[in-house]
Amino acid sequence: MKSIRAIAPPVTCICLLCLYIISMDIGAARAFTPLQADFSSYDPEKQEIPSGDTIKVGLLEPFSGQSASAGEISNWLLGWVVHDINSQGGIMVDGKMKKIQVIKADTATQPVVAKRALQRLILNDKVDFFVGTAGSHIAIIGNQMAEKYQKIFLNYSAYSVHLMNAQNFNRYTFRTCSTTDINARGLAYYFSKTPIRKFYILCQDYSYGQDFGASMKKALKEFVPTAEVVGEVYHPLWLKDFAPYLSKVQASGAEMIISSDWPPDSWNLMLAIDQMGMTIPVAGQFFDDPRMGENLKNKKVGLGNTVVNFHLCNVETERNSRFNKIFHERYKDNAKVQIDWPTGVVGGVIGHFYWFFDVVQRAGTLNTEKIINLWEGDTYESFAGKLTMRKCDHQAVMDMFVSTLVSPSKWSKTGNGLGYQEQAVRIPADIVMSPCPEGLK
Amino acid sequence: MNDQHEPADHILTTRGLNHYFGERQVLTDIQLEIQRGTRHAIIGPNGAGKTTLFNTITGKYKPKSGRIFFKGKDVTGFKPDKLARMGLGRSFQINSTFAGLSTFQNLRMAILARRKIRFNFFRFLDKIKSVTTETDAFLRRIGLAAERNLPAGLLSYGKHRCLELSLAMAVDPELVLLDEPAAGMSREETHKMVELIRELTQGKSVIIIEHDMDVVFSLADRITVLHHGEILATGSPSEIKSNQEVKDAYLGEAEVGNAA
Amino acid sequence: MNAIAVMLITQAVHGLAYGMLLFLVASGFTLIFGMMGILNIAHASFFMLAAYVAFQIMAWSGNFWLALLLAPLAIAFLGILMERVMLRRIRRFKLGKALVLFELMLTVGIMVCIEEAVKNIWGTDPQIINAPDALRGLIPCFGMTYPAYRLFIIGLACSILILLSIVLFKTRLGNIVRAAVQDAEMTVALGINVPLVFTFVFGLGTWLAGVAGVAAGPLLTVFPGLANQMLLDSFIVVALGGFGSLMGAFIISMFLGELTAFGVQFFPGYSTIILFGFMAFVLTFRPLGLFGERE
Amino acid sequence: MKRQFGKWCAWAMILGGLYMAPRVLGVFELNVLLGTAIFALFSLSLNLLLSFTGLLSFGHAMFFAAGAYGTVLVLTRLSGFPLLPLIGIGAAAAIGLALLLSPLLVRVSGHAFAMLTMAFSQIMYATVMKLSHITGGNDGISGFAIPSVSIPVVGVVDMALEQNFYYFAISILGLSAWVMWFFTRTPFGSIMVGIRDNPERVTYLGFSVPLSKAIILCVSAGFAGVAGSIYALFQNMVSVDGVLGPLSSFSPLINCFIGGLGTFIGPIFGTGIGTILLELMSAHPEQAQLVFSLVLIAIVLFLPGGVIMLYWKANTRWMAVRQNIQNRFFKRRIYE
Repeated sequence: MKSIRAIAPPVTCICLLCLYIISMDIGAARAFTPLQADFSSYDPEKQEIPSGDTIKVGLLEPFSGQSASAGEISNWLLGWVVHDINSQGGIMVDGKMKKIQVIKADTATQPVVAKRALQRLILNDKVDFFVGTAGSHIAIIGNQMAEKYQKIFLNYSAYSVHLMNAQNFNRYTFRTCSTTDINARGLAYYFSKTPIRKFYILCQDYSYGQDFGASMKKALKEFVPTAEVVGEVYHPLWLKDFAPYLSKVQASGAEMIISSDWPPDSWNLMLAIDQMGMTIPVAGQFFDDPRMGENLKNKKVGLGNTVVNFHLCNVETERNSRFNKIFHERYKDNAKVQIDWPTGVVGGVIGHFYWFFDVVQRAGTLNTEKIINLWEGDTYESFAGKLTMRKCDHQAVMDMFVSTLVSPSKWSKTGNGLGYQEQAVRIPADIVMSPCPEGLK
Repeated sequence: MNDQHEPADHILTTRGLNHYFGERQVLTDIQLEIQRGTRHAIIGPNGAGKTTLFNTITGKYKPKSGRIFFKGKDVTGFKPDKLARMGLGRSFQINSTFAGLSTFQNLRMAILARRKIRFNFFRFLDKIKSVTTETDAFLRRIGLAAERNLPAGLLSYGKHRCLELSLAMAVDPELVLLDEPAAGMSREETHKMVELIRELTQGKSVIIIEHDMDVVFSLADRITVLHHGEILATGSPSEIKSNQEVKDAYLGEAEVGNAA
Repeated sequence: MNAIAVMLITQAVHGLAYGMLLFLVASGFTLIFGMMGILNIAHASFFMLAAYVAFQIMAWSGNFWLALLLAPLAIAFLGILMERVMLRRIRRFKLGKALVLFELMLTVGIMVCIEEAVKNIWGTDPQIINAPDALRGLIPCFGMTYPAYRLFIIGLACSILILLSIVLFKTRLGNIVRAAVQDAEMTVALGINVPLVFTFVFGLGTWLAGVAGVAAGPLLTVFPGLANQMLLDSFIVVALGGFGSLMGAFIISMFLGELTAFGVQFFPGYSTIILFGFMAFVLTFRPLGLFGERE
Repeated sequence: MKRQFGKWCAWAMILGGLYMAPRVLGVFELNVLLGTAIFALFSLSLNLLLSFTGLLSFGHAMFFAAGAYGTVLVLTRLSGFPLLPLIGIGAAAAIGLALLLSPLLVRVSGHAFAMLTMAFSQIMYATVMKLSHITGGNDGISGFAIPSVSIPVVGVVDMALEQNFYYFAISILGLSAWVMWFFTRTPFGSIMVGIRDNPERVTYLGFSVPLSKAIILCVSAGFAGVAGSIYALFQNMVSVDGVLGPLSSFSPLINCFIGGLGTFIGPIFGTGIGTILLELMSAHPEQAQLVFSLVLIAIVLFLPGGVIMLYWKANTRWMAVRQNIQNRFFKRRIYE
C-alpha cells in the first residue's frame, strides 16, 4: 500500500501529462466542420457564453431603434455558427483551443452610437475581430475604426458600392456580401433572358436605395438595351402608405417594379399591391419572405416576384441541400422564427461566417496580418458555390442567383403556397462582378 | 418737424381716436389733452373702454384712426417699449409683476430701465454697486425692504399692488398711466396707496383710472368721464361732480362713494 | 373616363383615406391639447399600441370586428389610467393653455416607454393584420375600381366624425366639453367637475387614436416605428389647424392627406419641405394656427 | 469666508479632476467623458432658452447641426485651415442660421415657438438629405483629420492624439460654459429672466422683447454651434442622424429636465446622469431606452425639480428654494 501511495503522485502527473499531450495532438488535428453540432438545442436567446480565454468577436448591429430586428437576426445567424464551432471544441489558435465569445454592440442605426459602441468593443472588451452591419452609414464607421485600431472588420450586410472604393477602402475591412452593383447586374442579366421590358424603379430615399436605383439603370443599359425605365421614385424610409405610389406606377404602364426595399417597407409594398388589386411583380433582394404569401388575398400577387441574392435555398448543390435539411428540421415548427428554409440572406450570411472562421482556423492565429494575408485571394466552397476574396478591394467574388416566385412551391411555408421556383438561376461571377474600382490595384 | 405743432404744455394729446374690436366700436373720437405735471383721472362704468384707451395710448393696440401726440411728437403706432423709453410708463389693473423673482429683482429690472442699461453683457450685475444701492433705496422708500428677498408671487395682495405701482414709477417716467392702482384694497390699504401715489408721482404727469371716487377726488386735478367709448365730460373735480349729464350716465347708477 | 382623370381621382381618394385616418388621431390630440394644454407626445404611441392590441386580439380570436371594438376600449382605458394616475398627480393648480413642461416630459417618457414595451412584447418584426374577407376586394365606383378597405376607412372615419359632432355639438356633455376646451377656469367657476371632463376627453382622445390604430392595421403592417410619422403629422395638423380646433384639424388633415398623395404624383421627395415650409409660414403670421381663435 | 473657501476647493477639485482625467481613464472612458461634456454644453445652450427665457425649442439641434456641418465643410474643402478658427466658423454658421430665422422666431412664443423651431429643423433635415452631393446625405462626411495646432513655445500639438484633443476640447467647452454663465449674470441676463416671467411687463419697462429674444437666440445658437463643431471634430464625422435625427432635439431637453429646470448647472448633471445610465445599460442595449424612459417618468412624478433637487433637499435653504421653484413652475403659467 505504501509503495502505491509513494508512486501515485508521479504516476498521476505522468498520466495527466500524457492526457494533455494527447488532447493537444487531437486538438491540433481536429478542425471544425460546418453543420456538425446538434442544433435542436440552439436557442439564440439562451446562448451559452463562454468566458475566460476566448476568441472575442464583436457583433456590431442595431439592437434598439427601428431596425432592431436586423440585429436580432444577425445575432441568431452568428450564434448558429458559433454554437456549431464551440460544440466542436472551438478553434485552434496560437497553439490553444479557444471557444468563440460573441459580444454584442448596439448601433441603434446611428453613426454616433455605433462609433461609441465600437470603441467600447475594441478598447474595453478587446475584441479580436468585429462583424456587421446594417446600414452603409454605419459600415463606414466600421471601416474607419477597423483601420484606426487595426482590427479585422467583416462586413456581411452593407451593400453600398462606395464602401469599398478607393476612398473608403482599407486593408482591414472585408466584404462578403454582394453590392448594389452586383445585385443590379444579376437582375439585369436575368431580365435580358425574359420578355419584360418596362420597369419602374421604386426605392427608398437614402444612399442604399439611391445607389441601387442608379446601379439598376446602368446595368439595364448594359444588358437590356431595349429596356425602358418608365418611372423612378424614391420614397421615405418606413413609409406608411404606398397607395399613391402604386397609382403612379399603375398609370405608367410598368410591367415590373424594381425595388431595394427591405422590411417593413417591402412587406408594406406587397400588401399595398394586394389591396390595390394590382398584380404587378416586384424585383429586388427582399421580396421573398415566406410569411408574405399567407397574408395576401389575391393569390396572383407575388407571382413573378424576382429575387436576386448571393445565396438562395433553392440552389442545387450537395452542401446546400444538407444545410437546408438541417435548418428545416430545426425551424419548421418554430413559432418564433417563422423562416423555415434558409432563404436568401439567412443562408448566405451563415455561409460567410463559416468562411471567416475557417480562415481564422487555417491561419491558426489571431494575428491580424496573418489572417489578412491568408484571406486575400482565398477561395472557399460555401453552401451555394465558390467564394473568392478579391485582393484589390476585399470584395468577395461570387456567383449570383436569381429566382422568381411561383405557386405552388415546395419552398413555401405550407409547402404549396407562394415560394421560390424549383431551382434558382445561377449567374456566373464573371458576368455580375464589376472590375476592381479605379485607384485600387 | 411739422407734427410738433401741439402745445408744449400738453404732455399727451389724442386727436379723434377710434378703435374697434371686430365690428364693435370701443373708442369713439377720443380727444384728450393732458397738462404737464397734472394728475388726470379717467372714470366711467365697467366696459366704458378705459383700459382699451390705455392700451391704445401705450401702443399695445394701434388705433383704427386718430393720432396720439406725446411730448408734442406724433407717436401713433409706436410700440410700447419705444414709448416706454420715451418716458411713458404704466401700471396694470391685474398685478403684472415678475412673480418668480424676488421683490428686489423686480425693482432692479425697473432701475436698469431707468438707468438705460439695456444691452450690457459685459459686467456682473451684482457687481454694479450703484444699481443695488438705488434699488435698495427705492425698496425702503416704498416700505418693502423687509420683503426684499421674497418672491413677488408670495407677497400679500396689498404689498404686491404696491410693487406693481413701484415697477412703473421706478423707471422714472414723465407720464405714467395707472390702471386702478387701488383695486381690491381695503379702506386702510387704499389710504396708504393714495399716499404712496402722491409721493411717487410728485411733479410727474399722471393719468389714472379708478373706480373709487374717494381716491379720484383726492388725487385728480382733472377728470374725464368715459361712457360707451365716448368722452362724456372733462373738467375739474368740482365741475364733474356738478355735471348733470355725468350724474345721469354714471354717478347715479352706482353708489359712488362705495364703488370698489 | 380618360387615364388622367382616373389617376387624379384615385390620388384624391388615397389622400382622403389617409387624411381621415390622420384626422382620427389628430382630433384626439387637438382636443386634449385644447382642453388641458398638454401636448400629449405619447398620443401617436397609443395609436401604434392599438394596432398591436388588435393584432393580439386577432391572433386569439381571428375576428377583426371584435378587435375593432375591444382594442380602442383597451387603449382608452390605458389613456384614462395615465390621466388619472400620472397627469393628475403632477397637474397642480393649473388650468388653461399654458405650455406645461412637466406634462410634456411625462408624455415623452411614456412615448418611449410604450415603444420599448411593444418591442419587448411583440418584437421589432412587422406584424400583419388581415382585414376581414368582405373588405379585401375591390369595389367598382365611378367607372373604376377602388380598394374596399380604404373606402371602409373613409366610411368609418366619417361615421365617427358625425358621431363626434353629435356628441360635441348637440348634447349637454358636449357643451360642457367645449366650454372646458374654450375656458377651463370659467367652467370650474360654473361648478362643473372639470377634472372628470378632463378624464372623459382624455379617454375620448385615446379612444379615437385607438380606432385609427386598429383601422390602420390592415392598411399598413404593424411595427414599432408606426408612431413616429403619425406623431409628426399630428403635430402639423394641430399646429396648422389651430390648437384645440376640431374644424381646423379636419381641414388640415384632409389637406395633408391630399398633399401627400398628389405630392407623390407630381413632386416626389419635396412634399416634406413644402409642408414644413408652409407650416413655418403660417405659424409666423398666425401663431395660433389657421383656424385657432383664442388669444 | 468659509463658504468661499469651500467653493474654491470644489472648483480646484473639478479642474484637477478634468486635468488628471487622461492619466487615470482609458481612451474609451475619456471619450465618454468628452462626449458628455459636449452634450452638456449643447444642453446648457438650450437651457438658456428654456430655463432663462422660457422659450421651448423642439428644433435646437439645427444650430448644433449648423455648427457641425459648417466646421466640417470648411475643414474638408479648405485644406490647412487652422483649428481654432474652425470652431469659430461652426459658431458663426449657427449664429448665421439664428440671424436668418430670428425675424420669424421672435414673433412667436409658447407652443408656436416650439412648433416653428420643429418645422425649421425638419426643413433643414430634408435639405441636408437633398443636398447629398455636398453633405453626404445620410452617410454624412467622415474620415477627415483634425488639423494640428502649433503653439509658439510648446511646438506642434498633434490633435489626432485623444489626450491632446481632450485638453483642447475641454478647455473650449469649459470656457463656453463659463461665458454662458456669465451671460446669465449680466444686466441683460436679468432681462432675459424677466422675459420668461412676464414679457409684457418687460416691454412696458422699455426693453424691446423681440430684439432681446433675437440676441438670446443668437447667443444660444452660437454655443450650440460650438458644441456641434467640437462634436464633429471629436467624432471625426458629421451625419444627419447624429446631429439632426428625431431625438437630437429632444435629448438636450430631457437632459435639462432630468438635471433640474430653472438652474444653470442642471443640464450638466442631467447629461452626466443620462450618460452613466446608458453606460450601465450597455450590456443590454435592448432595454436601455426602456430603463431611461422609466427613470424619466419617475423623475417627473417624484422629483419634479430634477436631480439637483436632491442636493437642495439636503440643503437648509431648501424651503425657500422650493417655494421659488413652485412659483416658477407650478403656480403660475410661465409661458404665454
